[in-house]
Amino acid sequence: MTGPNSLFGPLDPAPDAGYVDAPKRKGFFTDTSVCIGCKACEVACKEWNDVPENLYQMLGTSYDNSHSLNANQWRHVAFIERPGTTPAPDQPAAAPVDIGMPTVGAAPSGVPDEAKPDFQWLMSSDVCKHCTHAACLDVCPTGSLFRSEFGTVVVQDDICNGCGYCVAACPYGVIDRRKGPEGDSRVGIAQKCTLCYDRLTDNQRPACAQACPTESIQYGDVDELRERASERVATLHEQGVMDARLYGNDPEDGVGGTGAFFLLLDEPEVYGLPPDPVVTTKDLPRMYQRAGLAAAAMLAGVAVSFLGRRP
Amino acid sequence: MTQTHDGSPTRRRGSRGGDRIMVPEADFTSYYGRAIVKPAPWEKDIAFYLFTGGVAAGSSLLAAGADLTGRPGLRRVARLGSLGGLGLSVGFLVHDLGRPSRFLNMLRVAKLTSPMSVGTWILSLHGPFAALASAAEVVSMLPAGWQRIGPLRLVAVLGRPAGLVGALTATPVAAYTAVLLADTATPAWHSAHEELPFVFCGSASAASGGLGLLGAPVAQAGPARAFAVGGALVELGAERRMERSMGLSAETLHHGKAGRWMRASTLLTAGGAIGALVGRRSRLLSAVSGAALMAGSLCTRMGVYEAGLASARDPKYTVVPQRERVDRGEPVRHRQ
Amino acid sequence: MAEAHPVGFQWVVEAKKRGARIIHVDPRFTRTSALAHQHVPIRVGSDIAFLGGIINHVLQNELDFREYVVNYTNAANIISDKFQDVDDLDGLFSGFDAETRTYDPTSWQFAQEDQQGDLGRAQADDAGDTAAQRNTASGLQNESHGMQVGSRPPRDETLQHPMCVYQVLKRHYARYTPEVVEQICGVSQEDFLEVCRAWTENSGRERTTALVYSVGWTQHSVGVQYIRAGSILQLLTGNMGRPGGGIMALRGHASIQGSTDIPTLFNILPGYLPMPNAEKHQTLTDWIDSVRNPGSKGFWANAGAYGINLLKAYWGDAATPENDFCFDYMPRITGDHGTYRTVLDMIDGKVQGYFLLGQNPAVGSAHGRAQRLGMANLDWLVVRDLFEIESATFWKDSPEVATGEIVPEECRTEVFLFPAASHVEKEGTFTQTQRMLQWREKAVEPPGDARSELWFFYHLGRLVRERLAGSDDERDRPLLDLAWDYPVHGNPEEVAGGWGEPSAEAVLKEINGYEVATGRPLSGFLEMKDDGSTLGGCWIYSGVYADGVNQAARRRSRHDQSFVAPEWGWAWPMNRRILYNRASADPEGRPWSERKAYVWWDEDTQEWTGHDVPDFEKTKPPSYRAPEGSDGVAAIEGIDPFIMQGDGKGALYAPQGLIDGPLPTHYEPVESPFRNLLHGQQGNPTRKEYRRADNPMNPDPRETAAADVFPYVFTTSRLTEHHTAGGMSRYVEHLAELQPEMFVEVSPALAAERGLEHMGWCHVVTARSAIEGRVMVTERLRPLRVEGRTVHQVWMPYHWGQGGLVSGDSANDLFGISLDPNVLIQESKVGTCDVRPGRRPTGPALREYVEGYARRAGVADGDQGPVVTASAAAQQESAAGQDAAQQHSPQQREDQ
Amino acid sequence: MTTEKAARTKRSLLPWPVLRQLADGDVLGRGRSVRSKRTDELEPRTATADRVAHSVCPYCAVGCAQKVFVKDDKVVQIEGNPESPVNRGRLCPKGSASKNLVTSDLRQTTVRYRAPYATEWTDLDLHTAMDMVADRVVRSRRESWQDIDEQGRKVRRTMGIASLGGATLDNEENYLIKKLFTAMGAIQIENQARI
Repeated sequence: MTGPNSLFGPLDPAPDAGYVDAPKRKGFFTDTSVCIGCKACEVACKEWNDVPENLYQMLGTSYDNSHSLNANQWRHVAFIERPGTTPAPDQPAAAPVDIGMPTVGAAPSGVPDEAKPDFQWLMSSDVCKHCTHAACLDVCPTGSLFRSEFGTVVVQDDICNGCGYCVAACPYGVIDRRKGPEGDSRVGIAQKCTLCYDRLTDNQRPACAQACPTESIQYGDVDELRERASERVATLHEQGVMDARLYGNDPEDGVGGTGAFFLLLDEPEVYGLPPDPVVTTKDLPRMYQRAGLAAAAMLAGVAVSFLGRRP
Repeated sequence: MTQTHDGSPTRRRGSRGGDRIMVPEADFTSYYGRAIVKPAPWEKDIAFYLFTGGVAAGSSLLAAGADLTGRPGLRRVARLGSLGGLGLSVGFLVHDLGRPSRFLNMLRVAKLTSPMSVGTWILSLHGPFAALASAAEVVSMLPAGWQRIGPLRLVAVLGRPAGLVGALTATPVAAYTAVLLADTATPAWHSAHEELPFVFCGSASAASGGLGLLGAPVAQAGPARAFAVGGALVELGAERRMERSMGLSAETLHHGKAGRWMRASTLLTAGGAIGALVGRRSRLLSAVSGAALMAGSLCTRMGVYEAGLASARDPKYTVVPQRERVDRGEPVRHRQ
Repeated sequence: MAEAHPVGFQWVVEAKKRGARIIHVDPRFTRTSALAHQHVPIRVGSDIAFLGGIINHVLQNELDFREYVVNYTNAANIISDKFQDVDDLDGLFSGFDAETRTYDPTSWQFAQEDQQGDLGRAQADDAGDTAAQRNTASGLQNESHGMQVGSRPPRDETLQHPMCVYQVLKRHYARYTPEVVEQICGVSQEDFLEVCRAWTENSGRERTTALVYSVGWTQHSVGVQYIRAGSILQLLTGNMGRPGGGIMALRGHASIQGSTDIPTLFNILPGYLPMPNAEKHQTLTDWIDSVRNPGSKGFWANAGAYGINLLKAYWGDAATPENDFCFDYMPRITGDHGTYRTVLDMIDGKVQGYFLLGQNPAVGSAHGRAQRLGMANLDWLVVRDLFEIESATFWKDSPEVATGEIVPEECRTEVFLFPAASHVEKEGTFTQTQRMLQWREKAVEPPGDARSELWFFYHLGRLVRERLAGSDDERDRPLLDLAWDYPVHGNPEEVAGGWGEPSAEAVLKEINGYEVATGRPLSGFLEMKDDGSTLGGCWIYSGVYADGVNQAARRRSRHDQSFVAPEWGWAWPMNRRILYNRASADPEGRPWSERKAYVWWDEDTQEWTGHDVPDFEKTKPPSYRAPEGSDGVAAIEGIDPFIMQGDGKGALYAPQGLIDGPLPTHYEPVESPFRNLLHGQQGNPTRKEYRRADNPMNPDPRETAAADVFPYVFTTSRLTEHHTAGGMSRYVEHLAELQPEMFVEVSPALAAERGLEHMGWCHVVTARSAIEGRVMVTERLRPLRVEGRTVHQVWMPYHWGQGGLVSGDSANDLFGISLDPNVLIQESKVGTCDVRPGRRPTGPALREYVEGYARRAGVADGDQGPVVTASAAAQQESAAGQDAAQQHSPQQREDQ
Repeated sequence: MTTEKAARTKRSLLPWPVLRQLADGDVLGRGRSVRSKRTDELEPRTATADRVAHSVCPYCAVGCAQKVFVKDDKVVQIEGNPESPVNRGRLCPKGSASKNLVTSDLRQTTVRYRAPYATEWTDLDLHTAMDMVADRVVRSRRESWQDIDEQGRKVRRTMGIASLGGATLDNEENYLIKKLFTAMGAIQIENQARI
């Protein structure tokens, strides 16, 4: 049932969307500290969901040739080649050189060959966050995007009319309208990860989590995953990996916490994630209020324009 | 800016000071400069719709006023403007869908959280009445003999009440489009949510008033002139305010395509308003001013539209404000 | 491992989560390095120096697992005092014949207790013609025979005797200090010692260390010795035959293990029986004895049964004791008939027909140009594949068509491209990399005219036999007498028309073996008889159909069985999951430690038991000692875990079986910008070379200033997103898009040196070809300091060709043909090259460009300079160690 | 999910979602009320498949177990088998692309033939092609037969026919290949294992 936190704040989304006795909320915990960038998730997703090819173009951005999450890419593995975070004391931080990549393509850094910085190759499989407060769902004018009983956010291909509103609403840039290939049955409609809704109805795991060789993508009850994630961060901190942090796990955050959350080894924006996303509908009451005021002013304006004038 | 970051997630954390007011341009990190939020997939149609919808709404108001105050010339222009605006609006809206044949799916649900759904219902309410009023105007233009044909006569009779209902539902049509844009993750739109309704309502008033100036006899155009000038002032004023509250993404209103549109908008709107004021005796000057105001309104819509897209394409506008919040220790959290 | 075997890597990640330390030694920073605790960049081709350094660290600090080493390895064996090591002979071992570039291994042998006698019969047999062994890839005793040394060499279990293996080993590796490792490998001493520490601290009673290599290790002119070096280290640290230990080859094709077990290789027959050799195996007895090795310990003693069961499986009723089970029907090999020799023969017009079975040598084999020119000079070519691969279309769109070397209108090769059935469209077994057979069920019918190889070869055999029916030519007897009667099934129409699908299960049953009279499947190779009453096509697979049950089809859930999971599939031999697992218990048969318990002797039941099937006679107690004069199985003592070895011991030192020496020693790759720091002998002196103008190798660095023509080192490997030559990935949308273009990875420093722009084009040049790709400038590649100067390494994936959804130049075109002498595998993981910005020339200009390089480097005529570069004195002294009586058969010069 | 529970999660039968929004406790139209009939009836292909074949991944040699789901004699899904002790249900990108591999439109399904000196392919009937290959094998074998080698040793073989391949083939297939070639006297039979 709709409640005080329906637009912002901690919430169990399935009951909010009218489900009675819904199963526990399901989600992903993507632990990027064990991601090997194999892209099995990308392929398994495409195979299961009949997602067509995205683009055949080498991008030169390390091993990422999938570019981003989009209508033809429901999982996207980011690759970041990161030089040591602590440059040698006598070396100023290398000035960024624009050759298209973070370090790939950087000009000779002046660091002597013998000095081996703590180079890192970060990989992370990004996916729809299945937000607690999902802007895409809320702005959808057809009810195509809906909250499933598992608390996930799913597009109904048979309903969507391709208005594209969800695309602009998503604070993570996940959902997109499919542009091609020609002849594909879902061209023109919004597409994104469904958390394999059909598989979930049969107690199967989403295709990406099923395939992931290293359990970087873990599927399960969000409550339990959140606990597991906190433990994992604690373990990594004990091991001295102080960069480890969780992203999207806080039900108090701008989107009420995400159903798919992450353990990252750097700031979110390094991975192409917004550092502090807020669901746009949080401000919706205020927007309506301002619009009402403006509308009233306009009405008043027209009245004033006519008043006191003789034809 | 965009070139600097095209494909290069630069990291200059070390240089970030705590007391800066503006973030130096290069001082943020991204993933190869790729966009975080996606630009709305809407074509220019949607900007045109913002304009035609505004014209339709404002015209509907003017038409009702003219009808009530006995300004048939103004009424005619306004009612036809309303009809034309509506027709074009629906056309643009449908055309911009990925699946135009599924347009009616909009009426499947009524979602308060979706400005598009709300707008659809508003339009669904406003449209028939405004259209009916316009139809009455068309009937009045027919040869007298025809006007006596039963159904047409009914239309003519219903013209005024329909026009009044249409007028009452018109301002939401003009205002909701601001919420439509603001209720997105597009930085330049969302950050403008306080003032954008005023900009859009002002713009709609200026454009519809401009249409009145353009089409109505000078003698009957007074209210349109007042409405247009008032709208133009509100628009210009609200736009300045809006830029202040938008923060970083305000710069998208000054760069590139959006910058050109916005500069044109200011010139045309201000010029149109001045022209409207000084040319109150001149049919020609009134018409030119009216056209300028309409053009200015269109430019505003184009400018806001382009600024939004530009702000979505450059991750800076998404990252920097959020990063600053976080670094200030003020991330958005619900805690009550 | 994360790159090419991501799913296997889950176990590494799991180990890491449980506290294992992961070290990745690789020329470049890969996906594996990304998850490792430590990445150690190394110069390509210097692995023996690196491993030798660790061995030295172990020996100098006495960090070996002494009880294991003394009891289970040949550390205590005493070597003949005629043996001279590389340090004495400038990089050669004793017994070198510069003429044939091979060794006479007589002086390498273990000393004899009976000083009167000559070498044991077994040894004499094996100290044979190594030049011939090199040609027939039989030096290793046909892949897995183990050393056929006499069963009881003299030993000094105190390990103090100066000629005991332990001491010889210690002297051999004494020069491999951390400083030398740093100089040769470009690995800092700090990094190197870190690896040494990790390895040794994690080995012993309580812990084991696993060595995992991918088969790029085999693609070196010293490939076998790489793996030998790993074996020595794992034996010294007591990691063999124990859980969590061992050496695992991560093989790259679904059944590449199976295709050596049941080989389609020229030199062996199923079960690693040697292909009969015209020189050595004129009679059945010769053949059997060469495997059986009378006088040696171990299970090869039953080779007679294995061989006769195979002959019986081949020729059925026609094979009788009277006709030596049709042994005479076997064709004989006489030399090198390997794939590279054959391709050169094709160029020379000596081969008429060629079958390519799910193989794409136009992209996947070294020296692609030679491959394609060879194919263009055949009478007919049959390609069987899922897609229209490059090897099927060389006549119309290969790079040689562009250069004008192949003109379609002038190319006579007739090409048949048969569509093949995929893995879900046929049933059968794959043998995965841990020797486990897994049965696949057929899911659907193959599309259109696609058929299995089983169908193709069964019917090809049928048609050929039909054409020869009635022939009274003796040469046709082997075909006409062939047991070629397999039940068929499938589509009833096809079956009725005589084109049914043969039953893979029936073939598997034949492979397993059965009693001829009753048809009862054998339960294992111990049931094989040498009298013709049983038959079986592959003795090591015997048991896979035990009790008439397809054991490879077992799929008991991992949740319902032990961690060893013995009831999932079937592993040869006899479903043992860890080979030589007797070594997981101490000499008394007790587990080395509680946490590493695996197989042990149960005093109560008086038998071996544990988590796995014991790789030992079940009831032979640890205390068993062989009676004097025994051999074969009876000679295996209770403390001899390595039951396939002639002395039952793990071979730290290999007196036989290796063409290039009893101990791994560092040689530079055939193409290297560096001189061998350790010896005058630059490269492997015994490597197999084909010196001809169409196979030029880049120059020896000592030869001329021309070495500067190819200043960089390059290597190749796989990307996760693609599969080998791309035949199963470049044609698949969901894979092709993930890595859509050929690229070349270079360090920022090299990019600066050569003016390469990230994502711009560059081309890489060798004396064979020039290929182009996009430049990927990345710090994942780092220049190394080697022998006091900086060396740049270039890396390329090798998945592209002109076909498929995504195309590009093939990295294998860059390599020449130069082979490991033991197994005839090419050196295709290291070479020298030049890298230049921009695209390569096209058309005939490409050949001119490449030939210009070859001319400048002085190798245009195919002569790279001498192979043997050890000092003349050393050569002389080494040769003096030869057995004067040893006669070598003349060899073709060009064929060495 | 039990039927009863399904009834509670699925939509009510009111004909218009707007009405359901009010009736289903989903005023904002987020979940239960806006589901389509198709959504309610959705089932995974893995559940509707006619049969499942147990298979093994055809790419590398790790030996990952696969389940091949078949519907109407077409492969509709291939995924890892969670019961396998080798891969525990997991697959790499290549293994995950297996369905794409076997159902690809690019696969050859007819025999293609390139005559000597031809510049294009032509199609051949499968059985004709088999006959032609058999003819060539017989001919090449005869023409390049050696009873003895140049040193007079008995070799009884042909050096005119070579073969390469088999590392992705089944053991049974390799067995027949080696058996037939050996009986034929063809010895240049090689494999990826040498490469």
